[in-house]
Amino acid sequence: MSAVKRFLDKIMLLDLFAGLGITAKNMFKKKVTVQYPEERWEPAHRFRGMFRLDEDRCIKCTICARDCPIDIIYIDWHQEVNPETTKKEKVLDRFDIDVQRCMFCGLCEEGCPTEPKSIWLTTKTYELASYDRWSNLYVDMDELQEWKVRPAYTDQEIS
Amino acid sequence: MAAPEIAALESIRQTLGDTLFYYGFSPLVKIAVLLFLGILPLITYLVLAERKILGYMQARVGPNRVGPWGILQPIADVMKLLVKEDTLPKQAVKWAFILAPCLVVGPAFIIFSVIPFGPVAKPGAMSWFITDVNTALLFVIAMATIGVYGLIIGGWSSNNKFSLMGGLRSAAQMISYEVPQGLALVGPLMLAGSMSLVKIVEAQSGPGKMWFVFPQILAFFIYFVAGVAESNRNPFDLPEAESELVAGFHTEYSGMRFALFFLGEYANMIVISAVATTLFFGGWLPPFGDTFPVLAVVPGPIWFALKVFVFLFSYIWFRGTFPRYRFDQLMDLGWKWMIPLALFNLVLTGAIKLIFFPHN
Amino acid sequence: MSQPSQPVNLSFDDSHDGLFAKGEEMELNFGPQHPSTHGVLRLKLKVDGERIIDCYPIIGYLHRGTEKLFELHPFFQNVPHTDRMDYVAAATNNLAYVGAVEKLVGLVVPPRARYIRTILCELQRISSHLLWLATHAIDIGAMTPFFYMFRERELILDLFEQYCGARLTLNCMRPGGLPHDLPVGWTDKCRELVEMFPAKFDEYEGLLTNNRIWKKRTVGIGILPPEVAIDYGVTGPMLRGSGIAWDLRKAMPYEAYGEVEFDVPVGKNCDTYDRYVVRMEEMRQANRIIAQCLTKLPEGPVMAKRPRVMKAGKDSEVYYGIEGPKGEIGFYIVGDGTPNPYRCHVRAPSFINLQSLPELAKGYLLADLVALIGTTDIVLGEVDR
Amino acid sequence: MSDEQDAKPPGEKPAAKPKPAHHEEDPNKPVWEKDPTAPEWQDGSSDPLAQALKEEFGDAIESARSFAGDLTFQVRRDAIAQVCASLKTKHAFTYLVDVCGADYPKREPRFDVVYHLYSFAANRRIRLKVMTGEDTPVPTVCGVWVAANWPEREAYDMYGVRFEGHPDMTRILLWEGFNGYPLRKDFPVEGIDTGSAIYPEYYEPSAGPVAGTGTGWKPAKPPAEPVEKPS
Repeated sequence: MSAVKRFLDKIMLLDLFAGLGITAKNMFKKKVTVQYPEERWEPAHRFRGMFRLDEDRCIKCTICARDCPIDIIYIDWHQEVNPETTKKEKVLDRFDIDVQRCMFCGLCEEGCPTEPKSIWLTTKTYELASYDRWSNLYVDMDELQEWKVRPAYTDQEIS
Repeated sequence: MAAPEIAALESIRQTLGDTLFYYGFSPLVKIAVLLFLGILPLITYLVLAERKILGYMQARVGPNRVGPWGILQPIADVMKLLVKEDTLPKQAVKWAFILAPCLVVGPAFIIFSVIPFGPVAKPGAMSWFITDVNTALLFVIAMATIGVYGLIIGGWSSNNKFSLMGGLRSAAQMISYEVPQGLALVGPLMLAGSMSLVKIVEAQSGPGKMWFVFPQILAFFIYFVAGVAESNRNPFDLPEAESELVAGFHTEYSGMRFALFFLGEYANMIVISAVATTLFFGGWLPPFGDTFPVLAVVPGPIWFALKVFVFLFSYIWFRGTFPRYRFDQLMDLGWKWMIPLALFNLVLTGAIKLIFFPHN
Repeated sequence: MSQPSQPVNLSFDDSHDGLFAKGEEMELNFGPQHPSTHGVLRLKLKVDGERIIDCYPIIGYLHRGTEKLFELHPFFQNVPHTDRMDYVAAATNNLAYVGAVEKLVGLVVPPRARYIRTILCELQRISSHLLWLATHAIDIGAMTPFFYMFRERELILDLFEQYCGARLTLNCMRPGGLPHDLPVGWTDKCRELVEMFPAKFDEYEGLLTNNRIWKKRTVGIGILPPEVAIDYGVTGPMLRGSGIAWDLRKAMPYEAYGEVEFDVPVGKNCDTYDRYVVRMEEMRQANRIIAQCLTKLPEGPVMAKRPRVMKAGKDSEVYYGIEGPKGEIGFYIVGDGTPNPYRCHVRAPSFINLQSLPELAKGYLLADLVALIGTTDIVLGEVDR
Repeated sequence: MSDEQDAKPPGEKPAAKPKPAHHEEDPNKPVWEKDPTAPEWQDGSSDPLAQALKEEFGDAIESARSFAGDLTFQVRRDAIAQVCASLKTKHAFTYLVDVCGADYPKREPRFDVVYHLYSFAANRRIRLKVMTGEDTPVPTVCGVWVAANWPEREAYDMYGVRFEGHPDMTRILLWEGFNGYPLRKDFPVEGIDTGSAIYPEYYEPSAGPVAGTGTGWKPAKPPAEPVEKPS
């Protein structure tokens, strides 16, 4: 019986029609395409996007720079006396991140001892494409702090 | 539907005289109209339709950026292909390399000259076909065969091993599938008793007649499968087989020459669909014979187009669903299944016709 | 374990002898830039028409010296580097590496971390197998499965993103545990996915498993008898496709695998189709494991107590292997008392499995070669490291 | 969206913050909250396998130790192929997991070749180690397991350890003509000048791309000044 059924299946091309049925059914299913510039995909809360730095919280311990597997965080600081509190304080001279080579592993954020973190990657930014690597993907202290969402390029920006 | 009976045409006929009008002016006008208003837009939009349909089958939306719903996409594609650099490999055999795309496109277009898109005209008007040859079926087979030479020559002249393999595969495919295709066409031929495509369509209408797909379901099946193979479409797209042979015979082609191959492939699809419609699905005839006279209100050419579209859709559907055969399996299928089945069908049809309708 | 429903003609060579008369041999360079070499694999082929007489893989186009990199960084900094070896299965790479470090240092992982690791690894296995099947199918010419599988793979990647913030290069494990606990609501989403998957697997199988063209292209192609498979050291679905029910998850249970139930599917005919069936079944089993882990998921910490700077003992060495989606992925780590590994060697399953490709491919046709590259399931990032 | 950007980072505290250290360990504490205890080398010569091998090969088995449960045999270089053959045929170690090299430049001979074997029957993994120098080839085990072919080539490629009797002793990941063996400890991380070694027709000897000039994986030192940005 099963042999007959198998033979009939073979003759009737049921296997092929089953496949055709699946593709036909999928024609009417919901499409998953995200129409990118108009619709944007919203990253998860923990998304490791672009860096942000909070200079006030930073205690200049340079653990993030040491924890970075590819050494792209460059920190210089000096000590100076705060005129208000007359206490010695560490002041950042330089906090640069060379995002060109960054692999967004998040170890810098994980190593940061302050609570909440002074450097973190959860900026939900993924539009980091740029026309010039050095000017756009080498971010310094000010840029790290004032980082807003880097807007997707518009027609005006290209021209 | 009545053929275009326009007063202007009548006056032209009177000016030119019957001979010049029917054998000179009228075919030229039809060719021009068919080519530039019919086939070429159809092909370009077939590409779009294919991408759209495949997209919808594959959980995405297909091209939708150029114009609303992407309807200007084909124009952008054509522009791109026209302005792209047309590379000519240094070690290619130049004349053959240039000739090959023409050999693919030309015959595919020529076949349209014998396909009846609509009924024969009443006297004094243009018919819905360019010409009605009484050996049209042979003509179709002969022309379809030439197209394959383009692939072989293109594959060979590129001086690329992958191209050569693609060319050889298409040669093997042609040899394996021309035969069952030809044999399958003999079935309707026997039923109609004529090689003229117009006569074959007419033989499917009238009381007690039916579309040849019903008595000739086997022949139709063989013809269509062989046709898919002939036009190098999935699951028989071995000569291109992008995952195996990079791009097969047109690996080295670019720009407009590549576009010609592309054009040829889609023209072939339309040809196969049109011939299948003509031979098996009653050409321009409305479905259900005379049972529903209301269907006859729709003009014949529209019925023809609808049927062709159904075939084209199934082409695309196959592409969206099936894996690819291996070339020896493809030839197995051709020689071990299709040809015996086609021969069997032939004998059966002949015997039935001889025994039951000896005078038909 | 389902079996192919029709008997297989094992004597491929004999049945086609007449068709392929001996002709002139030709050398064909297949790759490194070729649509179906899955990266930058280059094969020097000797072909007779389309029949492959000899096949010599040339690799190294993606060599990045990962093992040298490992030696330069402290243990915990190396985890992101492991992501980049088998970049479609980062979680299992992470686990193999951190497992080796834990074995070296003597860390014990809390139970919640063990369960979460198991869930992550099995999700990764499904996503890796989905990617494998997608590319395998597109190699054989079926275009649509690719998109369906990517559709579902995206959902898994979304889960990864919600967990650790990255979709592909996860960096989601640390020696001693996990960097984060699961976010709120993650388990519900994961459970939804797990409930959805069986229907999706059926859909894929509907497109391929019984399809006669798919069967023609895979049944009886690339036969790797069990003894040859062992001799070549192939592991993972390749080995199980050859009928050897060996799975490190069963043989040497790690993480939570000892506490969940699952079956090890094996093939019978040692061919490409069997390996396909094995991998399909493995996805179902992975789904089953995830469901069990979600039910059993204990509460508690996800990170063991560990020193800030982890140092291996002087003159210590371990080998730790786990069952990755592609086979046994193992790390051989030598410690010398410093925070860096002195030597870190990766036993890359793709590298070892690829070695058997010439054996598989000999005598088959060029069209089969792409199916065979697909069935070995290589990732060149891991082959070349 | 920008509001979220400016918000404080989500407070994802690691669930398991190490508790403040106590002077005395609480015995009821779960094992993962105690300090890790690193495994130690143990003598493995009492293992039946070690005894059997010792009996068969005598001095060729220089030592049998175990670390973290892995039995490790130090095998004399010239005997490795026979030991492997015996392990495969008599002790059912049918699966060669891996072969790799290791470099100890301070030691003489400086290289180790490490073999990992697995037995399906005993569900057991063991390790064999062979010491070798740059000029002393190691007998290949390709004849025992075909699987050894590529890993041995890799060891040759990375360390310059030669394998005697290997069917195809060529470089595998790097190209023929690469100058040096990159996993040796004395190989510079930033790379070497490979210009003339690879393209003698283009470069004079010792000319060509210079190592560590920014094309390597890491600049020799961080940019001294913050990069000037075009405004």
